[in-house]
Amino acid sequence: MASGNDMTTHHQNEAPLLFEKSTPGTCAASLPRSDVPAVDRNAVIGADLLADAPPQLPEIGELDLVRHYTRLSHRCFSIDEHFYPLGSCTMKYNPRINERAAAMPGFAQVHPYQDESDVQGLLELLYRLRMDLAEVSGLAEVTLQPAAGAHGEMTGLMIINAYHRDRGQPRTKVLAPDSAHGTNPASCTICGKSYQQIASLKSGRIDVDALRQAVDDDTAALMITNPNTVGVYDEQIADIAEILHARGALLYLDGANLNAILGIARPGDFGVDVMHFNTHKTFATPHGGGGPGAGPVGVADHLRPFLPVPQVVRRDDGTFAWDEDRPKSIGKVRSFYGQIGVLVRAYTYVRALGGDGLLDVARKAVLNANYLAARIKGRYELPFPPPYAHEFVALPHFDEQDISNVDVAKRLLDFGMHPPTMSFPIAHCLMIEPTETESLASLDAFADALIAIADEAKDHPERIREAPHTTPIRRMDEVGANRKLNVRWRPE
Amino acid sequence: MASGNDMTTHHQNEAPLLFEKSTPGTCAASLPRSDVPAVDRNAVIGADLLADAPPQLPEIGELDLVRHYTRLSHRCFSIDEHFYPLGSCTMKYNPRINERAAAMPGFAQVHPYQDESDVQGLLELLYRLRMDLAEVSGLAEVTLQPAAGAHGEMTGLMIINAYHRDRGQPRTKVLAPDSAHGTNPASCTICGKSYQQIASLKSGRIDVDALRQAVDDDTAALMITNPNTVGVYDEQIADIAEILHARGALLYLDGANLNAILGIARPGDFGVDVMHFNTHKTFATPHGGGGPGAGPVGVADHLRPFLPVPQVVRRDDGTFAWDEDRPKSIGKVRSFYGQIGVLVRAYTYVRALGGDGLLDVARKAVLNANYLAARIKGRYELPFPPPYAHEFVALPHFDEQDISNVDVAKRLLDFGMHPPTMSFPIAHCLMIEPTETESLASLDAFADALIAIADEAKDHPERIREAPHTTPIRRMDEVGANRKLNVRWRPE
Amino acid sequence: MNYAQLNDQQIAAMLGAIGVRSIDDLFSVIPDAQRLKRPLNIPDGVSELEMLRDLRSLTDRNADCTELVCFLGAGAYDHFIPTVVDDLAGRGEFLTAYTPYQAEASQGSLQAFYEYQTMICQLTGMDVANASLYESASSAAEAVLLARGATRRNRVVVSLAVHPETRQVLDSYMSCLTLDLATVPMADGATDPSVLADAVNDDTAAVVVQSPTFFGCIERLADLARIAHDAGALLIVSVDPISCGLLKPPGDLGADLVVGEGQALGIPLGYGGPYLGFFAAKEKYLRKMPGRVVGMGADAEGRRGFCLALQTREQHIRRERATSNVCTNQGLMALRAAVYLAAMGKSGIAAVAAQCLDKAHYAAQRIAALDGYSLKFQAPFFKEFTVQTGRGVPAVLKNCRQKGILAGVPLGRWFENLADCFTVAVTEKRTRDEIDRLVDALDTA
Amino acid sequence: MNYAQLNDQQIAAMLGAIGVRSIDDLFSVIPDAQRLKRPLNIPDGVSELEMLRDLRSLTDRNADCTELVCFLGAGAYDHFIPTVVDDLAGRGEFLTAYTPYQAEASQGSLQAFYEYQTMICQLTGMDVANASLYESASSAAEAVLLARGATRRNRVVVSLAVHPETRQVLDSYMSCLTLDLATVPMADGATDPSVLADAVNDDTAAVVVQSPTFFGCIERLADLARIAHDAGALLIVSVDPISCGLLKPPGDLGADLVVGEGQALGIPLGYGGPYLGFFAAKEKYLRKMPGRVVGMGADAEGRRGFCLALQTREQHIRRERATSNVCTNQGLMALRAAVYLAAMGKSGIAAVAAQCLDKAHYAAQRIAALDGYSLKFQAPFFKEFTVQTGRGVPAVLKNCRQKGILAGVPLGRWFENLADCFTVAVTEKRTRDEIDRLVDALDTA
Ligand SMILES: Cc1ncc(COP(=O)(O)O)c(C=O)c1O
Ligand SMILES: Cc1ncc(COP(=O)(O)O)c(C=O)c1O
Repeated sequence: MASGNDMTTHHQNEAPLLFEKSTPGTCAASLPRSDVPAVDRNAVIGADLLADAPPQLPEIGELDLVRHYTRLSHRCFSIDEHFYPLGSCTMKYNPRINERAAAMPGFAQVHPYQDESDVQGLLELLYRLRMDLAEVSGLAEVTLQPAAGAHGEMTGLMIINAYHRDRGQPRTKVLAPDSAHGTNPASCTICGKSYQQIASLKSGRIDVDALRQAVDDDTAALMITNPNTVGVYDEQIADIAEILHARGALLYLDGANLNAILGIARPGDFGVDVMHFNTHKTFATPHGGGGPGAGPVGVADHLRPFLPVPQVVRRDDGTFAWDEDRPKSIGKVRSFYGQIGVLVRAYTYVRALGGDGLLDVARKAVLNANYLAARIKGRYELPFPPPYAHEFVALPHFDEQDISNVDVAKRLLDFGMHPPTMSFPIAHCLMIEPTETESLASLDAFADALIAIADEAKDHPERIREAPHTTPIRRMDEVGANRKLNVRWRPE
Repeated sequence: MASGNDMTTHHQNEAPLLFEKSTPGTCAASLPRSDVPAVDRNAVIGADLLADAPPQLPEIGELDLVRHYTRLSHRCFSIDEHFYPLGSCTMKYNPRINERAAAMPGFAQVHPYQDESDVQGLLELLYRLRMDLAEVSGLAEVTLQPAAGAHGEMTGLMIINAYHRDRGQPRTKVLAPDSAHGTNPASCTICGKSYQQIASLKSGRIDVDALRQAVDDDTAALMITNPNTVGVYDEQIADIAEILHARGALLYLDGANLNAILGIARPGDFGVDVMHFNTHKTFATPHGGGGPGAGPVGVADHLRPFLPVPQVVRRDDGTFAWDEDRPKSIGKVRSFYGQIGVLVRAYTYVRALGGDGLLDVARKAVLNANYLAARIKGRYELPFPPPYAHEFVALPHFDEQDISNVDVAKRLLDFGMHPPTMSFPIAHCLMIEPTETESLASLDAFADALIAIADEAKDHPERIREAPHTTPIRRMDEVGANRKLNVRWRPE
Repeated sequence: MNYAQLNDQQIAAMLGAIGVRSIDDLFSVIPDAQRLKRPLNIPDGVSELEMLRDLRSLTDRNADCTELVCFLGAGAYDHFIPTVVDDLAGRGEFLTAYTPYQAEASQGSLQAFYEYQTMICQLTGMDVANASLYESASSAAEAVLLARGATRRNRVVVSLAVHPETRQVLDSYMSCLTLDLATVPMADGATDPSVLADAVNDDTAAVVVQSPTFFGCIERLADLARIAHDAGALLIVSVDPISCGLLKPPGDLGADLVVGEGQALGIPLGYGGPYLGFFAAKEKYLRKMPGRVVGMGADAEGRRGFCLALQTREQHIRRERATSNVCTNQGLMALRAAVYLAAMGKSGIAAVAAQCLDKAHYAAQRIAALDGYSLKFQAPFFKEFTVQTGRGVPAVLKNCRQKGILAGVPLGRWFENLADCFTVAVTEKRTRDEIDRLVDALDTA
Repeated sequence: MNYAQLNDQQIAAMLGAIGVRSIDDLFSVIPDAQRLKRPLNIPDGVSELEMLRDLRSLTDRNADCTELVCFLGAGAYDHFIPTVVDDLAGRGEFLTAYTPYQAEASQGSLQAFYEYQTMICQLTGMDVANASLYESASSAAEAVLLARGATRRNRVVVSLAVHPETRQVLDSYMSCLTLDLATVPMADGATDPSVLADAVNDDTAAVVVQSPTFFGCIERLADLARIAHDAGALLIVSVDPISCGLLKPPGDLGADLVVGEGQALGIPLGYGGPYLGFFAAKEKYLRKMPGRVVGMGADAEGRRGFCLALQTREQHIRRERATSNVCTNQGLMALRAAVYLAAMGKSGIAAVAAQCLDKAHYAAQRIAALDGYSLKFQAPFFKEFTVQTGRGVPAVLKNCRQKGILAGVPLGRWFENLADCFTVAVTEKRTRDEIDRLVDALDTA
C-alpha cells in the first residue's frame, strides 16, 4: 500500500491481489457451530474421494476484504460516475429502484422448483413483461428465456432452423450485412449455419441488389440491425423483408438498437419474423462489468410453435403457470426460466416509464446523438450523412500526426469520460451513443473534450499518443500480455 | 468536468456544486399524481402565509444526482478504503451486518409514537443493550437516550447536578486533567459548572496531589478519561475515586477509551459514579462523516433516581415498556428515546462478538498500539513510557527542517493513509490509535510510511512541507477560508 | 464473529517486536483489585447467520409502517424517501469517514455539507446554517443558549404550542443554568399573541415558537417576531422543513434563529432516531452558532476547496468557552437530507408540500363530517390537525389499529384538557383510499 | 418516471444546433408505412412510490425462502451469503461498468475477474478458467462444442445422472449441428462405468458427467476419466463448487473441462437466474475456451496491469470463426462469487462443505428411519440425496409445504420410473431443528 511511488494519488496505489494479502487463519465469514453430529468422512465418502486439503483459497479478514473491493471499485469507470457513450451498448442510466426491485425477497429468495402457486406474483410479472415486449416489438409472442443478446440470436436461429425443417426445407445459409455485430456470425456458427456477408452502401444502408442476388432457396434468414450499427435507419427494411419472404427466407432483427425506435416503429410492423431484445441496453438493466443481461426473443405468428419451453402463460382461471406443451419447441436454451432478476429490473423500467415514457426515450436518445454529431462535425469526419438514429460514427482524421482512434479514446480517459466503441463497425472509427439520459452539460463536456483533443493533436500530439496519463495504470501493453499469457495467479 | 487541467486524474476533476449543475425543469424524484381535490390555498391558508415561490433548491436529474454523490464519495478517505488511526476516535471496522440490521423495516420503519405493543422486539433489543452496557461498565443502570459522547457528558453532569441538589448541597465546580477532551470543559459550561483544570504528571497520569488540593466542598465531580488520551491507564484511579468520594464529590468517566479495557476492567469496579459510552467508537457504529453516534450513560446505584426518562424496562409479565415514573429524573435530553438506529447497530455488534469477543477486542487493540509504537520508536519521540493502552502519542522531531506534525499528517495522505489525531492532547503531537481490526500488513505499511517520512525529512523536506500532492486538492488554505468566510452558496 | 485479523504467528512476532512475552503483559499496569476476574456476563458471540436470526426474531415482534398505514406525526413523519437517498448516502466512503478535520482527505463530505448548509438556508430563508445538531429539541435548546449569550438576558418564553418533548428538553437544559423558562398559553392551537406580548419583558432573551405548531396550526410568525423584537428578544422558530415548500419561510417573517427536525427530509422513522437537528441563523449570529460549519475557500494552488470554518467556536479549540459542547453531530443524516433535497429540488419540494396540504385537508374535511368528530382548532393548518371526539380517544385509536391503521397521536398524555383529542398527520405518501379507510375506521369506532 | 434530463429550452437550442425544427424531423427517414400510429398499449408510467406499491403487490403473492424452510436443490441451493457480498458486489462502480474493453478504465473489474479465474482454478483443481458464462447448462454445451472442435469428433456421451435440464439444453444446442448425443443409463444414482465404456467409441468427442449427480451421488471420476481418455475423448465434469471444499476436485481426477453452476457461491436463489456458469480447463484448451479471459501484464511504465486476453478467440474479432458467440456474460455474478470465495476463504469453504455433509447425512439417516421412506441409492452423497416413499410424493410434499417446509424436488417430472422419489438438499444454513421439523412433517404426511 505505502508504495515507494510517493507522488501517486491514494486512488492509484497498487491494489495487491487477494492472494498476496492472504493471512493463514483469518476469515471474513463466520458460520454457526454445527448442531448435528459430525459424520465419519472416510466411512460415508471414502478416502479416495476426499480432498487431501481444502482448496487453496485466499484467507482474508472482513475489513481487508472490504478495503480490497472498495479499492477495486475505485479503479473502474462506470455510468454512475462517468459519461459512457459506448456505441451499440446503450449505456443509459441504470435506475436504482430497479436494483431495489430485484432485491425484494419475494423475487430474489425464491427457488426455481417451488410450486407455481408459491410464485404467482412473479409469474404475473413475467407474463406482463412478455406481453409488454410483444407490444413494443409488434411481434406475436416473446420468450424471456435467453440469457443475453447473443444467446437470443442463437435461440432465434434455432427457431428459424426448426421452422425450415418443419416445412421440410432445411436451409443452411444465413446472411448479414458487413456492419453486423460479431455475435451475428458467431451465432450462425454455433447453430451450424454458414454465414455470408452482404455489402453495405456508402449511405450505411444494405445493398439491396447484392442482397437480392445472395438470397436463394438455401437461405434461412437475413440478420439485420435496424437502426444499424452505423446509426442509420434503413428504410428499405420493408422491401428487404419482401425479398426474403418471397424466397421463403426469414428476417431476423438484432434488437440491440431498439432504443432508437421505441414507440415509433415496431419490427413486427416492418416485416421482421424474429428479433432479440437486449434488456441491458434498451431496458436499462445494468451491465455489471460484462453481465448479466437478458435476451428475450420475439417471433411472428408463424414461428410461435418453435419457441422454447416452458412459456409463462395466464390460464383461464386467471392464475399464471409454466406451459411445457409446445410439441414443435426447440426445447430449452438454458436451465430454469431465464435471467429472472434482470427481467424484474426490465419490468420495473418498462412500467415506471410507461408507453409514453418509452416513446420519449427514443426521441431524446435520437436528439442527443444528433446534437453531439452536430457539435463535433467539422472536427471529426462523419462518414455517414445525418440525421442519425441514436448513435453515429466519427473518424478522427489526425493521420498526419500518427494519432489513431485508440489514442483519442485513451486521451478521453484523462477527461474523465469513457471512450466510444472503437473500430466497429468500420475501421478506425469511434462509434458514439450518448443515450437519452445524459444532460446537455455532459454532452457539451464530451464535445468539448473531443474538440480539445483535435486541437491538441496539432500542438501536443505526444500527449495523445502517450495517453492516458491519469488512470491507475498508464497504457496497458495488451500485445505483451497476450504474448506472455498469465491468466491466473499461482504461488511463486 | 472536462477541465482544462488535462493531466489530472479523473478522480480529481472538479466536482461542481449542485447549484452549478441545476437545470430548471429537471427533477430526480417523482410523486404519484394527487388523488384528492386540490384545496384553494388562499382560502385555507391565506395569501400572507403562502410563499411567493418555492424554495430555490437546485434542480437535478437522477443520473446527474447519482454522479454527483458518487464523485463526492470518491473524494473522502474512509475506513472502508484507508487505514484511519485517529487517536481517541477508535476508527475500527464498521461491520456491514450492522447496517443491514439497522435497515430492517421492523427497526427502521417504526414510528416513535406507536404503541408499546407494536414494538416489543425493538424494546427488548434496547433492554438487552441497556443491560449489556451495564455489565460492560460494572455500573448499576444505563440510559440509552443521549445522542453522542458530549451529550452523554452533559447528561452525566445534569445527573451529578441533580444528585448534589437532591442532597441539599448544590456544587458548582468540576475538575478535569489537562489532557481532557475539549467536550469535557464545554459540557461543564453548558451545565453551568465552572471548570478547573488539573495538571498531569510527566508519566501522563493525573497529579494526585494537585487533585487533592483542588477538591473541596464545592466540587461536584472530576471528569477523567481512563485509559486517558495519551494512551496511559491511570492505575491511581481507585485512589482518585476515594479522594473525591471522601469530599462528597463524584467521579465521571469519559468512556471514549473503553475499547482498551473491555472485559478486563470495569469503571464501576474502580470507583466511577457516572460514565458515558461512545457507541461510534467502542461499539463500531459508523462515524458517518461526523455522526450520528450515541452516548449512553451509566451510573452507580445512588444516581439511578436521576436518570433521564423514559427508561426501557421489562415488566413482571415479561413485556417491555417505557417507564416514565422516576420523580427525581433530570427529565429528557432529547426528543423521543435516543439514536435508535445507532443503538441497533451497537446491539448487533455486542451480541455478535459476545463477552469473549469484547475481551479479545481490548487485547488486540492494545497489542496493535504497542506494536506500532515499537515499530516507530527511535524515529519519533514517544513522550510517555510504554506499555500503552489502545493508543499512544508520538512527536515528530524534525524541527531543524521546520517540519510540523501537520506536515507529516498531510504527507501521510500521499501514502493513502489517514493521519492520526493532531495536536491533542499535547502540542505538536500525533495521537495514534490503530484499533484491533487492522491487519499486521496495514500496521506495517503505516509504520513504514512514518519512517519513510522521517527519512524524507532529511532528503526532501519540501515534499513534506508541500504535501499533500495526490489528493483532489492540494493543501487547503484554512486561514484564508476563515478570513473570507463563505459558508453557503448564493447565485452570482 | 470476530473482526480482528491477526493470526497466532503474527501475534507472537508482534509481541517479540514489542519485547513482551504475552498480551497480558501489556495490561500489567492495571492493578489486580481493578480487574474483572470473571468473563463478562454477555452471551457468547454468534455467527452472522445466527445474528440475523436473532434480529429477525426481534423484528418479527414489531409491527412496522410498511405493514400499517401511518397517520402519526407529532415530529416524526412518514414521508416518501426516494431510493437514491439510501443508495447514495449509504456508500461506504461516506458511512465510514470521520469528521472532516483533514480537509484534503474529506473534500467529498465537506462539499456535501456545504451544499446541505446552503439548501437549509434556501428552505428556511435564513442567511447561514450549521452542518447539523442532534435533533430538533436539543437544537432548540442550543438556540436558546445562543440567544442568552447574544442578549445577555436570562429569561426565555416558550409557547405552549411547541412540541411538549421540546419543552421538556428545554426544561432539562435550563435546569442547570440560571435561566427562567416561562410558558405562554395558546389560543386556537397557536401562540396567543396578546399573552405573549405580556410575557415578554426586557430580560427576555428569546421567544420560542413552533410552526406549524404541535397541533398543526400555522403560526403568524410576523406578529410574533414583532413582539419579540420590540422587547429586544430573539425569535426562535422550530419549523417543519416540508412546510417551507409552500409556506413563507420563517426567515422572511422575522425569525432570528430557525431550528427544526430534519427527519422529514429523507430520514426513516426509525422509532425516533437518529434524526437531524438543523440550525439556521441570521448572518450576525454566525460566530455564535453551535456545531460545525463548512466554508469554501481555496487550496495552495488556488483551486476551490472546502474546510471546517470557524473552528475557534468549537470545543476542541475553545474548550469551556466554546459556543457549544457538540462534537459528533449527525453528519450522515445531514447527507441524507442533502441528497433528499437535491433529488426533490425546487419543484419536488413544492409538490410534496402541496400534496400534504391537499391530502390533510381532504382527510380533515371528511373526518369533521363524521358524527362524533370535529376539528379542535380553526386556525389554518398544513399537514397535521387536531381532532376532537366524544367517542373516547383510546378506544377509537385501538379500533383503527385493529384495522391496520395508526390513526393519530393522543394528546391526553401531555394535555389533560385535550384528553378527547388526537392529532392526525397526512403526508404525500397517503392515498385517498388509505384516508377513506381511516375515515371508515373512525366512523365505525 | 422519466430519466431524461433535458428541459424545453435546451431541446430548442439543441434542435437549433442540429439545424432541424423538431425532434420529429430527426425521424423523417422512417417511412410512414413503417410507423406505429398509435401510442404503445402499455400502461402509463408511474412514480417511484406507485412502482414500489406495484412490486409489493406482486411479491405479496410469492412465498419466499425467508419465510419457508428450503430443502430444494437440484441445481439451486439455499446457501448462506455473507452480507459483504451484497454490499461490495452491489457498488455502483461495478454495477454500471461495461465489459472491460478499455483496460486502463477497468483495472478494478479486470483484477476482480482475474482473481475470480484463479479461485475457480483453485476450487476445481484446473489450470485455467474463463471470466464466466451464462449458467451451468449452457456452459456444459459450450464445453461440448470445445471438445468437438478439439477432437474433430461428432459424438457426445452424456450420463443420465446429469441434471435433466442440462441434458435438455445439450439437446437443443446439438439439434442444429451434426452432433450425436448418446445418453448412458446409471447404476445406483451415478454413471454406470461398464455401460459407459461400451458407449464411448472412437468418434466420441466427450463424455459429460455431473458430480455429485442430479441424484446427489458422488461420481467416481477417476474411473470415468480413464474410460473417456482410453477412447481419446475428453471428460467434461459439471461440479458443485461447494463440494470442492471437501471432495477431491475434478482436476485431480482427470477432468479435461470442468463447468458448473456458480449459484451456490454467493448468488441468491432468484427463481433460477441470473446465475453463473463457470468454465475451467486444462491449460492446453486455453486458446479454445469460450468467453472472456483476463490476463495480467504490464502498462507502458512496467507497472502491473490487467486486460482482456486472447480476444482473438472472441466473436468481436473472429466473428464466424470465434470459439463461441458469447458476448455479454455474467460479470457481476462472477464478482459475487469472487467476493464470496474470498470472504469464505480456505477454512470457510471447508467448513461450509463439512456442515453440508454432516447435516445432509443427519437428515438422510433420520428420514431413512421413518416408516415408508428409504434412501433410493447407496452410493456416497454430499449434500443432496434421493428419498423413495410409498406414501405418494405429491401428497408428502404438499403436506410439508403446508407446514412451511419445501421438502424436496419430485423426480416424476423427469423420470417415470422415479415417480416415487424426491431429492432433498441440506445446506449449512439448515438447523437441526429445521431438519427435525422436516422429518416430523414427512412422518405425519
Ligand atoms: C449490435 C449488437 N448485437 C448483438 C450484441 C450482443 O448482445 P449481448 O452482448 O447481450 O450478447 C451486441 C452487444 O454488444 C450488439 O451491440
Ligand atoms: C476523549 C473523548 N471524549 C469525548 C468525546 C466526545 O464524544 P462525541 O464526539 O461522541 O460527542 C470524544 C470524541 O472525539 C473523545 O475523544
